Amino acid sequence: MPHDHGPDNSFDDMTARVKALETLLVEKGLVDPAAIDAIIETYAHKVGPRNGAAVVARAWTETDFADWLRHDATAAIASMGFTGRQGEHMEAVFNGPDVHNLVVCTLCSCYPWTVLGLPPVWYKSPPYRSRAVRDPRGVLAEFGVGLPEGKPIRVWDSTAELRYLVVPERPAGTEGWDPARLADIVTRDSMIGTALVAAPGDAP
Amino acid sequence: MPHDHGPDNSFDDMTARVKALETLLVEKGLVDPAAIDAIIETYAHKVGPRNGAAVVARAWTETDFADWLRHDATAAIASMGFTGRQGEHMEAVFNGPDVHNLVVCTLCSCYPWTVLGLPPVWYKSPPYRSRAVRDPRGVLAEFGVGLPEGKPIRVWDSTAELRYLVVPERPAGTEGWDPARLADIVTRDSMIGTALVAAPGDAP
Amino acid sequence: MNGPHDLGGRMGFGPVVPEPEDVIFHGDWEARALGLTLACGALGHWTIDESRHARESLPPATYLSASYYEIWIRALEALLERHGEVSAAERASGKLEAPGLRPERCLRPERVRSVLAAGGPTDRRVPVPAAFAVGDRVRTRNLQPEGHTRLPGFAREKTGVVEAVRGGFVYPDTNAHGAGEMPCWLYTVAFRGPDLWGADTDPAL
Amino acid sequence: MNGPHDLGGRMGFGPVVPEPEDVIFHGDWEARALGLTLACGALGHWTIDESRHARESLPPATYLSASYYEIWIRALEALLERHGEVSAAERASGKLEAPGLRPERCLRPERVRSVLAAGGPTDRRVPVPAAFAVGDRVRTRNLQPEGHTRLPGFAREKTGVVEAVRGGFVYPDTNAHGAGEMPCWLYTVAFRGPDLWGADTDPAL
Repeated sequence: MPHDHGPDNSFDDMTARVKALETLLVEKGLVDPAAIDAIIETYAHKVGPRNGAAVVARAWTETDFADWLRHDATAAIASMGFTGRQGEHMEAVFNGPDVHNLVVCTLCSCYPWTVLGLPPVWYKSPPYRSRAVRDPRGVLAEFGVGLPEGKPIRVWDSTAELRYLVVPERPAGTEGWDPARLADIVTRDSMIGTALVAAPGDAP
Repeated sequence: MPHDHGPDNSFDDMTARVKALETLLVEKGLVDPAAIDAIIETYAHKVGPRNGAAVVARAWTETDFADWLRHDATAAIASMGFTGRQGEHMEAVFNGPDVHNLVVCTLCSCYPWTVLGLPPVWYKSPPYRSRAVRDPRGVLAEFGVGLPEGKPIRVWDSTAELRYLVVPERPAGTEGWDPARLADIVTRDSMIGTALVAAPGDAP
Repeated sequence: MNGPHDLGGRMGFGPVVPEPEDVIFHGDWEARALGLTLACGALGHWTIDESRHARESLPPATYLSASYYEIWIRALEALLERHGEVSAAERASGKLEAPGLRPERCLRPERVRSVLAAGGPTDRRVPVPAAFAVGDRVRTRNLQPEGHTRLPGFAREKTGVVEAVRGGFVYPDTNAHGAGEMPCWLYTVAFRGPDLWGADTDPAL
Repeated sequence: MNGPHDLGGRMGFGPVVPEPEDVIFHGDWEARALGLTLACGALGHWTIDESRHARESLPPATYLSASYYEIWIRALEALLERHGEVSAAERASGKLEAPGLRPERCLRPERVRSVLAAGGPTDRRVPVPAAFAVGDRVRTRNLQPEGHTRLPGFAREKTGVVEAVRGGFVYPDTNAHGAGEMPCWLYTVAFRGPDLWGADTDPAL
């Protein structure tokens, strides 16, 4: 029987294709493989959503920092050492009783690397990019998130060089927690807006 | 080296896929292979653009018929015996010094089968469907047709169950020709609007 | 629906490739695909509107990489499955698991000529008068249903002029979904190129 | 351009498939693709806007069936070819036909940290005052250029309210085509869901 293809190129095709290109570039002296290793190391182990979780936890525990984050996210986040590529211009959007924020890039894959690392596959894929702006409730349902009926949703489409960090609502039951403990419960998805931060003891 | 794929399924895949479906349908008593043969025979040999060419040639030579065609194309065309599927509701659009008409179906492949037969591949394909409505001059250039600058173009998008037949301009140098001879120079593409009818002696 | 089929004004597909008039099929499977699609239509399970919607509902990457007869066949498989005639399991195994539901409607060769010549007219009586007349300026609505519609995206929320009042016709938006023919007045509306495509557009369009 | 990348509001792509937070790469080639793309960017042949346009200019069927790192690699091949660094013949044969043009700009491992930490800010001074203020109602233009633009199709010719004035920024529409940065005022504009998607839309959007 005929079969349905998935993505056009198989895994092995892409492995060969990328290797061939890297080999040419190295032979031409345009790329240093050790620099590629260093880039990978950076985003595999150093720059990731734990950065953003630290920002959120601090905003939850320090009113002054939260205000700063609200009014100049670029500077407030830079003060914690999180600067650089795809985080040059930051905006923090705060969830609250009256609004839920959701971030998407309909046109490509813009994402706040400095605080969240590399975007997950779904963030860059047509299902999310097409529906987040038109049917955010339906998308949230696929992440297991049900918002109260009629709760306003604001969707931020990252079409300019401004990157958005969602500051989720702090769950009840975390009174007195220190920032490190709070950061542990802040998920990547909650900072994109596709998850809420679960109260301690809730099922994940 | 990795290779670029063309269409998702190769020729052989589709041959197998269609054969498998036909076999199931025949075994279920839902399809008679001889009826399929008869359908193919109809559109391979009986219903095609020579029908439309006969309509155009008659419109060029009989003023009364041209008027009828202009005001009730469905009836005028039916009077010549060309009726049926994908030609139930017809409109004839006449090219002239002040307007060039072009037909497209941006949403699928609607086409006047009764007078033109089955649509060519390009008519059903994304390049034509996407550009005919926005850049008809660019499309015409790819067919080797250059219209005078500023000549108005009307593009007919077949989104309803109304099918359009373009009546091209009769070329100079064909005075006195009988309808059969005229029909011979009327091409399929000229009745879609992607060609002009060449004057006798012009390069095709 | 805002599907892959709504191609008017989209970009990036490259040049049009003309083809000689005498090329009708590219291989026997295309001819069989045509015949199968028409023969199955005669079973009466679906309308032309439902079959169009089945085609535009294919995954966009499939729709845009497939030839049109491949689109037809994939949609035909979906329609036959939806209406209980051929299951996915039967397609996968090639083995019958249930008999056909409507063998009595099987199109016989001797009826092909009359069925094709009759076609399927879609004009209907509408019990209310037409809302617009030739020459009226009208504005299209912002219709973006999940289901079938014949309003192309490029002509949404645009102002044009009624050029002809065609009479009553089946309304595809309902008919495609088994919700009845709901006949409506059909108008031909002419739009100016710059109104559709922006100020930079060829003013002769 | 009205390309395959302009996905906001399109339909037919199926459900979103969530993924755990600790999945970063799906195979080593994705990691190498990331590194190669960033390392080649350091050669300075193109701007981020040009690279985005190279991605959205892939054939639509390819764009919609490829994973995002595959999109990156295909666009990177196109950019390297356009700027004379790696030809299609070299990619096909795997054999060098010419030396690299800018080996002196090759990104060295010791510079990776500082280059990534510095990023590429795109705020610029604009010599004219802002045309709009917070709270102004504005209407977007009907921009459908063949080239790059960051106005999504769904927000074209729509009315919204200026929510923030961000300052001057590089204008991608020119910068993507080597036509200069032409800094412009950047605004955040809020649109209501029903204004974008039609009257049937969730009014809380």
